Amino acid sequence: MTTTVEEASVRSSRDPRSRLYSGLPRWIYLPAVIGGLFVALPLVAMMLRMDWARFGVLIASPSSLAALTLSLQTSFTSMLVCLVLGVPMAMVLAREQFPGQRLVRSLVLLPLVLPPVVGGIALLFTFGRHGLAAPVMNLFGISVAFSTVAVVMAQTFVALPFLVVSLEGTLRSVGQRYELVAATLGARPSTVLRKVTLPLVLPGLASAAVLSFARALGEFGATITFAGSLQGVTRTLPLEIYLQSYTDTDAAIALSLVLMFVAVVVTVVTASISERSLA
Amino acid sequence: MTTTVEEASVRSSRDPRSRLYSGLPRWIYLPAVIGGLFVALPLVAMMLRMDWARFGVLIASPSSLAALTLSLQTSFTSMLVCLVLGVPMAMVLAREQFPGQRLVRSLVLLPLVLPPVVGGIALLFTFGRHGLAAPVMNLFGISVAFSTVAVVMAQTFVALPFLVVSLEGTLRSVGQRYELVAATLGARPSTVLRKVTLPLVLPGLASAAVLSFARALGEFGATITFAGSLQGVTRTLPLEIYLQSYTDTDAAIALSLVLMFVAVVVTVVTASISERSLA
Amino acid sequence: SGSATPSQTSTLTIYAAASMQTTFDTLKTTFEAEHPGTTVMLNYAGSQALATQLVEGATADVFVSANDTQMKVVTDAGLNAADPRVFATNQLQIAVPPSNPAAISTFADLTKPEVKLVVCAPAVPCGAATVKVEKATGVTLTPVSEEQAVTSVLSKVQAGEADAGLVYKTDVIAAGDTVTGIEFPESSEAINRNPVVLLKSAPQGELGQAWIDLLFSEQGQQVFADAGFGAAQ
Amino acid sequence: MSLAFRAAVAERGFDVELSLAPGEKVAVLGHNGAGKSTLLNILAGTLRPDSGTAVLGDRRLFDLGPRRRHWTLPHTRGIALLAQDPLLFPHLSVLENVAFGPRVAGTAPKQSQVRAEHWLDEVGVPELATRRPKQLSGGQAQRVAIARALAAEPRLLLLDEPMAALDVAVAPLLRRVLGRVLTDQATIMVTHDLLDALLLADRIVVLDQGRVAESGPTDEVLQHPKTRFTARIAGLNLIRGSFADGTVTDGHGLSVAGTLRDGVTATTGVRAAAVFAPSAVSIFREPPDGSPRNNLAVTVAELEPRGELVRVRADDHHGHFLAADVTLRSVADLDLYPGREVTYSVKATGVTIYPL
Amino acid sequence: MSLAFRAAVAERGFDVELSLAPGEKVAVLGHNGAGKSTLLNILAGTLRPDSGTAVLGDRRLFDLGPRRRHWTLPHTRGIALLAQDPLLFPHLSVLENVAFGPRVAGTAPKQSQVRAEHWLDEVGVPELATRRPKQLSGGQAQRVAIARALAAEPRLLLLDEPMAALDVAVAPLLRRVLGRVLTDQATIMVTHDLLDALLLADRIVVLDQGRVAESGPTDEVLQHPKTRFTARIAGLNLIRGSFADGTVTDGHGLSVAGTLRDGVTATTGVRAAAVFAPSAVSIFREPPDGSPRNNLAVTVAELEPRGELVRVRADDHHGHFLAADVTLRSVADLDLYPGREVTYSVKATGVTIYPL
Ligand SMILES: Nc1ncnc2c1ncn2[C@@H]1O[C@H](COP(=O)(O)OP(=O)(O)OP(=O)(O)O)[C@@H](O)[C@H]1O
Ligand SMILES: Nc1ncnc2c1ncn2[C@@H]1O[C@H](COP(=O)(O)OP(=O)(O)OP(=O)(O)O)[C@@H](O)[C@H]1O
Ligand SMILES: [Mg+2]
Ligand SMILES: [Mg+2]
Repeated sequence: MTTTVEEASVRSSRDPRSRLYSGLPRWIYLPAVIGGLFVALPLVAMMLRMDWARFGVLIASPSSLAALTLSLQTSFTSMLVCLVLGVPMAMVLAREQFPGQRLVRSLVLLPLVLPPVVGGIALLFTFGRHGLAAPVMNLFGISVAFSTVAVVMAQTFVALPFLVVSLEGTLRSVGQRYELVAATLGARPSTVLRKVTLPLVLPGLASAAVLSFARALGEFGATITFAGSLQGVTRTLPLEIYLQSYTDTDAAIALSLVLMFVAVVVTVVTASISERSLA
Repeated sequence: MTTTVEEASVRSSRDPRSRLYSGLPRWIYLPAVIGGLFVALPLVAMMLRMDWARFGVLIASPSSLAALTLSLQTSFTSMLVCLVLGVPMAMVLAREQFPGQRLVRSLVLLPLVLPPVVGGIALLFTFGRHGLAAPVMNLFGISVAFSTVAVVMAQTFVALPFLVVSLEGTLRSVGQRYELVAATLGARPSTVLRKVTLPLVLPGLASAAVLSFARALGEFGATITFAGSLQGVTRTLPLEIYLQSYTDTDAAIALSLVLMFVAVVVTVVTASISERSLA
Repeated sequence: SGSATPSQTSTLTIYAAASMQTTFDTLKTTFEAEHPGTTVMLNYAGSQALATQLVEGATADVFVSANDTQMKVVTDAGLNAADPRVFATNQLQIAVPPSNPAAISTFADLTKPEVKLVVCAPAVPCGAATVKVEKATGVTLTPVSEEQAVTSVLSKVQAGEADAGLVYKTDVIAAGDTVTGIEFPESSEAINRNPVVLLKSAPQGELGQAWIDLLFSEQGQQVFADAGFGAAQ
Repeated sequence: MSLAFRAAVAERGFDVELSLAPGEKVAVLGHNGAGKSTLLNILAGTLRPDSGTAVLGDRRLFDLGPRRRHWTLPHTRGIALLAQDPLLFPHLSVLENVAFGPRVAGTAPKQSQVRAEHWLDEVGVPELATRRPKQLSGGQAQRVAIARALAAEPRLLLLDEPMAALDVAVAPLLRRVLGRVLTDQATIMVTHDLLDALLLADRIVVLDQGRVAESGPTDEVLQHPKTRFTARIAGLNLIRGSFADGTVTDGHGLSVAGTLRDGVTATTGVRAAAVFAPSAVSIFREPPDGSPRNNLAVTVAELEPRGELVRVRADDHHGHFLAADVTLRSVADLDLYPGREVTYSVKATGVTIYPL
Repeated sequence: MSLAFRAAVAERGFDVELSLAPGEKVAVLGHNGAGKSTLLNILAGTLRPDSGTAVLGDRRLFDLGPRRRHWTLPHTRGIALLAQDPLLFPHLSVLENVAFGPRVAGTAPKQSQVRAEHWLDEVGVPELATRRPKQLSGGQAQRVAIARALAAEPRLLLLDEPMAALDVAVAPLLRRVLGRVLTDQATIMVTHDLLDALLLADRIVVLDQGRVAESGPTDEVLQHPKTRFTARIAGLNLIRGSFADGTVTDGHGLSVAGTLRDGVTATTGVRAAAVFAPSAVSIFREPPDGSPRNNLAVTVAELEPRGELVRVRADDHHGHFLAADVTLRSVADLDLYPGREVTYSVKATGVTIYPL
């Protein structure tokens, strides 16, 4: 009797989509579920700890609202800056071959692994009043430290790699064939970029942008170090959460949940949009 | 005379590899280089600020060495845990279709965008002494608070999404065809996994593992919140850097450079290995 | 120029240690009422982060540190317009969860082996104070964690993760009923001083001085006393 | 190893019933999308049908239906599947690839290697043992894939167009290898190629739109197809109708005169098929005045070059598309193009008639 | 628009010289890897050769060499390239795809649309204008791609196997469309298909291993190939040697008797080619005793099915691989397989001889 093996394997057959053989050993679901719980449980725990009766009051305080507004504004701006700088970077990395390309790519990745506080210090060393770029910036009378611009810079610094890495992958997998056809039809490179390349990678571009938006939204360490924490100017939601945690843990949790909620909504919505347009 | 356009376009022709038309408009290099500088300059600034004469002394202090050792140990362990949990998660996400898959995937991504401090709070709420999982953990007499285990958990929490996301992509692009062939040759699912799937995705697996290692290495916020900070037990390199920055900025910079160096070496080496084995 | 001319709007920028948040938010309201047209911008962060920012060229009128060490960083850089003055002091307290599971009542209780104690790392002000107390009393503490910030100590006590933590009295009061504070006489061995200074490059020097004056006024001192601070020196 | 098979996949409009005698080799023919690969995948266990049963030898492969949920996993079936792409494991050497089946079946390393060497020898490439798959040409890789499938000692071997991706120069050699090594191997081979069927299969099954259109011994099906679809696959023109006086007349009044197949007789009114090869057709611009008894007015529909010949398909306005083979030169001389009206002329001796 | 072209790519062993008279349509033939696509890509500007020059009409396309670095970008050349895959922009409608060329050239939207509609009409699919590319069949998509290329009004149109990916049923229709729309269009078309060359091209260029192997008017090249390579592409057997007494004898002593091509004369000792079609060859197991003057002992090398016929290639032990076409049935009856010794028999009247 081989019934045991066979019966077990048909378990998932109630789902009509699973008519194709997945070939996964059954034990693999154990670590997969443990891993899933390990990530999901903490989020559940936070929700359970929340005093939902006070939720509305907590997130509606003037300082919370100011932080939320600032966060959405700066994250959105950072996303735009990431697009402006990151799309060309991804295109050059994906379409050109040059010596040291691998090193450049791994340098671009570095902010992913740098503790954000160190990133903030590095930004101060560069764009601060006595920083590396100070002579140039003074020449033009630009001073960014401790302004909303500094917040955007800090967020861009940590979010840019997300955009570049994921967009480069998309560009490579889409390939260059349509671009070549457009060129032989007489389209100059800028036209090809605008009318062919960008429309083609739109779904990938959207999800890369969202990833960078979400990362900017959660940015804390680099912001507090480089931009400081002034209500309405540089105090974004993560900084507000940090400050609130001194006095009112509930408020901090409430704001964290808001942050998570925004992140999940944005990623799920974009994922479903880009899946649809790929289908 | 159309010489201007033509001459300019041949500029890069000295590189023999660039005989294929890349089709990039020339202006695109401007934002790309600005973006690259934006990421690279802060790193350069940090190096310039470094008092290299003291470098050796600074990174060789007992507390620095203890932190470095601990960081390497815990990051390596976290990488292993990420592999054990993340490979199955990636396989299930890549090979199975189930309702709510998109939501699960975006939940797994959440630690990417959550401020790590919030992640640390969430971990406390879950695995802390009075956390959600406490009843179960007490039953087995497990207590993780203030231990090296807690560091590994915090690092795993933030690093796991990196591994899952990038490995899922690799698994999807490799496809299932070899696995099906192996099954029709009589290999049971576990054998297929061990002898076919894993060897096939090895380059992708390696770079996913490295990414999670690097992310674990840089982890700060969740560690300090969930695990605390005790020399030799829970005080990893980023925590030591933060602490040093109170008293000795030079030491903090020196340690940051060490951290960056480890991250760059690990990523570049893995990238070149996996490129070679793909070629 | 700014403060004397009520018709103009002006902004006073204060870099203040995060531990000042509650008191300064109260004083901000008072100050803005007394100086119509003036907005007080409060940049709260760790004293050390603020000091770094100032040294790296940030522009502010007043710097308020949680301790002398970080004030020294600023004065050593020559950024001060006058000598710093201490407007409030602070003392350590033992913070325990409301249920006080380890039944702590004295400083010596903290050395009991089953007590999970968290303190601040010696590099941060509250940790330095802790070391001073240890030295003075000859008691050696064996904490399970030396945190980087007061908040980290508090959040671990609040979560019940630690049985006791050593933090400032003001932090205990700010945390409300989520922790219980236990005074101990040995804390007088390490009084922490909160200095304030007007900065040389202050765009609003007069307003800044007015803020400093407010800190030392009777009204200001009452606010600090309510929050658990000791009097100015 | 006999096979009894019935399965339906509603989504793909697939519903096939099939049975094989022990050791029989079957060629499955059919248009693109006819369901050939679907059939093989269901047998191999990589696709689960909505309903059906299959028994191979003494073992039930699946039994699915209302309340019946018996389904065995691919690796327990003893059925190997080899497709167009050899899919050699790129991380293993050729020898390790061939030894894969024995190894995962638990055979000792040494013995597995011996068996792998034996099969590499059988397919004629013993010298490739130490190579990596990417160092092989397409034909070499496909031979190794055959060796690998056979080394697993499958009870049933499934071949899905094993030669479709190969150079025309390599296919004949591989066909010969298959002819030799498959002697005692129960096999189902999907092919688009008549020659495969003719040389390698005992039986032909023709699928059309997910159904079995025709099935029988190879020679019989190819020489005397019963459906127009099969005739087209066999490269023949077929007209079905009722027999009368050496002529088959279809429902639209189209008559074709021919000669009765050797050894058969037909009575007037019986259903019969008239079959003729494209090479038996001559094309004229105007109806000719000569001996051929069959002159059909047709409209050229398409021209398909085949080497030096061009196959002309034309609509006879009675629902048939009739093929004729002419030389490249004639296409130019007759100025043939789709839409042109011409006459197909076939001698009665070129038409075979047999009852259905 | 005349073209003068010379380019070399060392890495690919490519070194080709080519010139075209104004308005000429050229078919480029050659084996896989012969360099056909390389030629087109250099012309289109997507690949830069190591050295070479090209002038199209009055414009220099490139001039590369020691110290010479003149290179124009693809979009400035007025050369459109259409490959096997139609590559319609998936985010644009059919009409927008066709209007792409005029639009990027600066034509007004309204006018571009009119021009796009005109070309959709020309290729016979005006009704598809509003569709998305993924709603098209392969043949429809390829027609739209042709319309798109022509709407760009290229000075030179490059076609890289435009019909290779199409169903056999669709190719003839597309060939007809091309025949109509390319009337006044300078074109270079890569093809594997003799019929394309015959119907669409004025001239044939045969590439072999990155070099021009032969070039000339279509009929001349196909009927009287000068190289064995071209003969094989034209589907003919070719033996070169010296002429004597109605016979061509090659360097190894192989003699083939034949008839001189109409209107040519040959003197003894002149270099000549003897050409015969595979269909002129009969195969025997034993040397026959009959009228055919040429009986060649050969060893079967490979069998390649082509419809009902099988092309047999055999080694004559004098360095030639000679093709013969026989029926499927004969393959089985004669038991032909690679390695078998047989005799090829060709009547002298089936062999054409002409001086080289
Ligand atoms: N993965 C799939 N999902 C849904 N339908 C499919 C899938 N694969 C094939 N089909 C459909 O099932 C039917 C049979 O396809 P199948 O691949 O079995 O045909 P085939 O005879 O092998 O064709 P070919 O000669 O092109 O290989 C076709 O209508 C096809 O469109
Ligand atoms: N991207 C490339 N890099 C290097 N060599 C290449 C590349 N593409 C083709 N080649 C080589 O250049 C030579 C000519 O290739 P090309 O693609 O031009 O041949 P082709 O005549 O178009 O063949 P096919 O009929 O297969 O399309 C071949 O030897 C090929 O291996
Ligand atoms: Mg198929
Ligand atoms: Mg090609």
